[in-house]
Amino acid sequence: MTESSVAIDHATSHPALQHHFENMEQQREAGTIGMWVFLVTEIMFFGGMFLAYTLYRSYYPAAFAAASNHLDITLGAINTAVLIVSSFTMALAVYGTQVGRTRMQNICLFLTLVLGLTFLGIKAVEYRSKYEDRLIPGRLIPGREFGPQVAEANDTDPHKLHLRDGASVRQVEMFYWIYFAMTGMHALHMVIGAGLLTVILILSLRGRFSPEYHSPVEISGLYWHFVDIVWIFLFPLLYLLGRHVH
Amino acid sequence: MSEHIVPVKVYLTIFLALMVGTVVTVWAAFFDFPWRLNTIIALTIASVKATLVVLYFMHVRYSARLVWVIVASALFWMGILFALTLSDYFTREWLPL
Amino acid sequence: MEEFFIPKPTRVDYLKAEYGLKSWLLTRDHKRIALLYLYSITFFFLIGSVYAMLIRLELLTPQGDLMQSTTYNKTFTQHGIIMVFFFLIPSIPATLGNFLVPMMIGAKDLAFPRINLLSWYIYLVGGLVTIYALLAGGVDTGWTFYAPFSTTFSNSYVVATGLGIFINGFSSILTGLNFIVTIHTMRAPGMTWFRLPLFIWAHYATSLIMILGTPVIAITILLLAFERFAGIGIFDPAVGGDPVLFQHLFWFYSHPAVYIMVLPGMGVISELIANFSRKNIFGYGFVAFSSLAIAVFGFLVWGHHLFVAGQSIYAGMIFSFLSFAVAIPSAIKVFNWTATLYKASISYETPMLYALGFIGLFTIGGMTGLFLAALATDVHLSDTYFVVAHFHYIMVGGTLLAYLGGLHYWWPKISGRMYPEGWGRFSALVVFVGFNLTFLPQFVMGYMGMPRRYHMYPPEFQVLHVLSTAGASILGVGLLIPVIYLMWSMRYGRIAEANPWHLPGLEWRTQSPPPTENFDVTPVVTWEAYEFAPPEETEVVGTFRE
Amino acid sequence: MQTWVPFVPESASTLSWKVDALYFFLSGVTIFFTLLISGVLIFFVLKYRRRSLHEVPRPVAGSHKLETLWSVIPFLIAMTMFAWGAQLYFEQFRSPQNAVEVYVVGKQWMWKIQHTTGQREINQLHVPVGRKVKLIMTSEDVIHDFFIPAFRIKTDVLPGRYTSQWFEATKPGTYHLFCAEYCGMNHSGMIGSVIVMEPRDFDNWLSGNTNQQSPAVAGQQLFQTLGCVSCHGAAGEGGRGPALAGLFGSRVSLASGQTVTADEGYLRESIVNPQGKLVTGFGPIMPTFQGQVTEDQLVQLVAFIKSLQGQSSQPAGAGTGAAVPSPSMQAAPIK
Repeated sequence: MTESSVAIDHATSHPALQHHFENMEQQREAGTIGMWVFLVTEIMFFGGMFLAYTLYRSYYPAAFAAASNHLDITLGAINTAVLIVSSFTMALAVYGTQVGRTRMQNICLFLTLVLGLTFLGIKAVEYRSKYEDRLIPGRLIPGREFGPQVAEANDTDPHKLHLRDGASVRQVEMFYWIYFAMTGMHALHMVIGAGLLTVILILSLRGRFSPEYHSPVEISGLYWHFVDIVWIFLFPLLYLLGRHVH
Repeated sequence: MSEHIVPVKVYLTIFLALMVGTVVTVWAAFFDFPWRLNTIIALTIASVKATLVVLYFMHVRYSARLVWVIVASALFWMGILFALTLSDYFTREWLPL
Repeated sequence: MEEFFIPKPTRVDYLKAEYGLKSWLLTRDHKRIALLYLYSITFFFLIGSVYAMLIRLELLTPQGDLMQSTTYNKTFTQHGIIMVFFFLIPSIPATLGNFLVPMMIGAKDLAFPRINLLSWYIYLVGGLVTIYALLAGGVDTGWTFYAPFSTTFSNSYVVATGLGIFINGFSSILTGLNFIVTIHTMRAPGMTWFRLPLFIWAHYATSLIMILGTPVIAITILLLAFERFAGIGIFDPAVGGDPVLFQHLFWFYSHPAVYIMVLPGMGVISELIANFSRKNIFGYGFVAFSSLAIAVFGFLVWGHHLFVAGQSIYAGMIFSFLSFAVAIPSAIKVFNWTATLYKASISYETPMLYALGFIGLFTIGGMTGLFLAALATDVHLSDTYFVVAHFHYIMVGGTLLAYLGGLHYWWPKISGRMYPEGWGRFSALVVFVGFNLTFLPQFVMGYMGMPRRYHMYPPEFQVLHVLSTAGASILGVGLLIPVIYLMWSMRYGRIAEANPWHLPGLEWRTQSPPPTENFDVTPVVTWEAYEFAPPEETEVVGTFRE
Repeated sequence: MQTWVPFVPESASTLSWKVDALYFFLSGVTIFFTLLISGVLIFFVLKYRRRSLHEVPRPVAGSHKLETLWSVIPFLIAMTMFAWGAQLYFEQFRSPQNAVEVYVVGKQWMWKIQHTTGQREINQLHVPVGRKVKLIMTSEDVIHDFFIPAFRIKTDVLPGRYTSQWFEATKPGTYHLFCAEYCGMNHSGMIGSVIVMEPRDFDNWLSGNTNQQSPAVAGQQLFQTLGCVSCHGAAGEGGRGPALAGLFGSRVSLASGQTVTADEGYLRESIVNPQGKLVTGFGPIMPTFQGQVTEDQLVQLVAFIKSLQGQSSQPAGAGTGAAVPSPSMQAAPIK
């Protein structure tokens, strides 16, 4: 008896309602809170690295400034802008789903994905130049250990490391390790985000979402914005601080 | 709990503010400010940008109290991690060997 | 008893809902996942116990005559890693918590059933990677992985083990996330926060620690692994790093992790004390909030592991102060449990014996923690057997006893069968005696100056070590008995009623074992937690009364 | 073993009985509360056992008065323990003036010990009774821990920096020395003995083997060969780099605006990471010596710089070991 009545309950509701939820509202709330709780773990995850950064920057200020100045500020700034635009389009995609403007929703999701991939592309270009300057720390790349050329006093070769204030190559390596750990972890999150967006985009093109059922888009948006926020902090910490001593 | 729909105009304003913030922070980085102002300026701008994203793009401004609590607790625990760890590093010199 | 309930399960229970291996490996039912966890953590517990026995056997004599130093070092390391990460942390939350959190709040399942299953698979992968590391050659860094020994000097499988622990961390995070969302959004109508059983409060607090602490150990282990295989790093002073930073990051998680292990145990004990004395918990609100207080304060005290590690002595004083503060909520719990028994109606079934044992041992475990929170005594005691004894009183005397108590208590609900009561009481007694004999001597030898992690030791400690080994043998027997009779009772035990203990909690208002969806209709809660009415008046949500 | 107390190790330093006192207090409180809780528990369990199947006791809501009582009392007890422990801890870690100094270098799996006279020993530490002894410790590889149970002291010995601890032995005898931080394969073999001698015997022992160079003298030679003289001056009078004479123990103002005390840790850090704590008025021109000098050599350099006290800045009576003026050490026979 009761079995069928439960079934009827669910039959009258939205097809996307999972069996163990009472209604769509509960399901949406669970999803949103779930994502927020997950973002808390992400914040703590990056927190450990931010702490290490803070500590070693105060230990080795000269080396961190020198190493930071070796990063490409133009590419870094462009990437920041790219991510901000992608966050904007993501917000619009959520808006589009909320109000039922499917075309806007699909286009914005697509743009977000493209911008995300652009970010990763630019990041790859940056990594490549670090590889060429032998700035990948330690034995991370087998056969190509950390070993940048150190510039002499009047040498302006941008591929060489311009050590000043007695900073040592060892300390620069520490900066690059933190740089690669943080940006690498961030890039990994971007890759996961891009994967997530691809799935959402496909579902969206199949017309799976509507103003009544849009929480997957919203939740993916939360994740995407979070990854953006991490970069908003990484950019000044890694690229900008110490720039003025040049 | 009916959900709040943020108008496009708000998104656009926030987006422009974020872009302006980015330009300002890059521009400010090349000036040699006294003391540690460079760091403070960069981090303040970054925090403002992050707050805007959280409040508007992530809808926290319009969300249930629980979401506020979750966001606040994340910041609080980050604060614990930093404050107590640094309390060690910043007081090590106080007592000579 | 016959006049009480006539159990006539009318619906297929979750064990018989589907058959075949696939129905288990792809299940999304929180109860089945709890059983999957139960089997896997028992497996890891047995591995960890074998290591424990090897340690105790080696320490019978002062010379290292049973094994080589390297082997001994690997043995205690692997004992710690397996027991901490693969038994204690998931023990109560992933089995009893998984099974009961939805049932106790009147939900059909956890909020994210698929993520729940995923968390078990992640646990399994993490466990297999770790077992691979153990088989390939083992790891000898101590479960604490202190740098730079682990990053640069150890010649064992640090990266593989670290990877296993890293993977396993996500299982813990996902479980915590699932609990928090479930408790927030899935409570049945009428189930207000202050009607929640204290088991739920404890699990909520535990989940907070899981999601806030675990990511930090994850990134720390990851950095450690990179440091080791790529020769770069932030922990080894040889490359300009600071080894104390590793200890800060490690204990930021690993101290709260102690509360991940013991808080759910406290939740179980609150249930047992209330239910076997048929009385509401004295000071419910205080016990509930003390769980949250422990979760929050637990994050403020990690520096007490670093009092002699080269940490600033001023930071040491801050951490010492905060460590004493965290003792208060634990004390509140103990006092309230004791007060609950006043003018109660107490019965002495096996779970209650475990609960009473827990209170005694946890009191000793907690109070000896004060010796280590007090700065001056910690200088002498840290890294001695006193520490070993102290945390075993919390982990074994606390968590393991609570786990066993809870397992017996909910066994009729989980398996639909009763365990043999006589054997249960007997083994509870054996465990209690064996445990105390194992670890009381260790307090003594700790103060006498016996350092931990010593393969060979000065002969004056031998008497105490022999006592400890004798106790461990008794403890081993005491733990083996339940494993045997619980497995036996799954098939041959007496069929359990829906509510064999005559209790008001929601999990007892449905049949044993429960159907897949737990309740036929979503229950509407109109009673407070632990509201004992005469048995006949207990309203039933399940269908077995037809 | 005159004052033997069961379950308590031998007590042989000025601090050890103070730690024992706190330990006894803590044990008393623990035993009291354990007995109290178990007693009440057993009493209730027996008295209020279930007498009939349908018995339902009257619910009790709880009591704010009681809750306050059993929160406040434990809190007060805990704060007493905290204050007591903290005060004693401070005493344990505040190095005394005029102590005999001993340099300890840990490595897998041995303790290398050097006295300021140049006497070296391994896994043994000879000290005089009744004099304060300060250990300045570092490690060549992993973290170790220098633990002397009879003195109730223990401190980690870290690679890459100095830690210190002190004691004043009260009883001649031989005591255990343990490594108390797990350090790898032969951790349990990294043990030794502390031999406490009467001052006269100790002085004899110290002068027994005199063909070794004192660390300060060895440090002076290193100071020349490493080229430190070109900036800091042959006698540490300074130049392009800060003056070193009279530096030890003084307050140094840093370019960052902070002020630090020039202790052994500061001297060591300034050699391996010169930019970490730049002195006001000096450019960041000094290269790092990390990896170029061993821990033993660092000890020698530090000992040399410490010996440069006052204007005349000669390593006190070149060749003797009385590098640091300490009343007890001056009594030691000079070669």
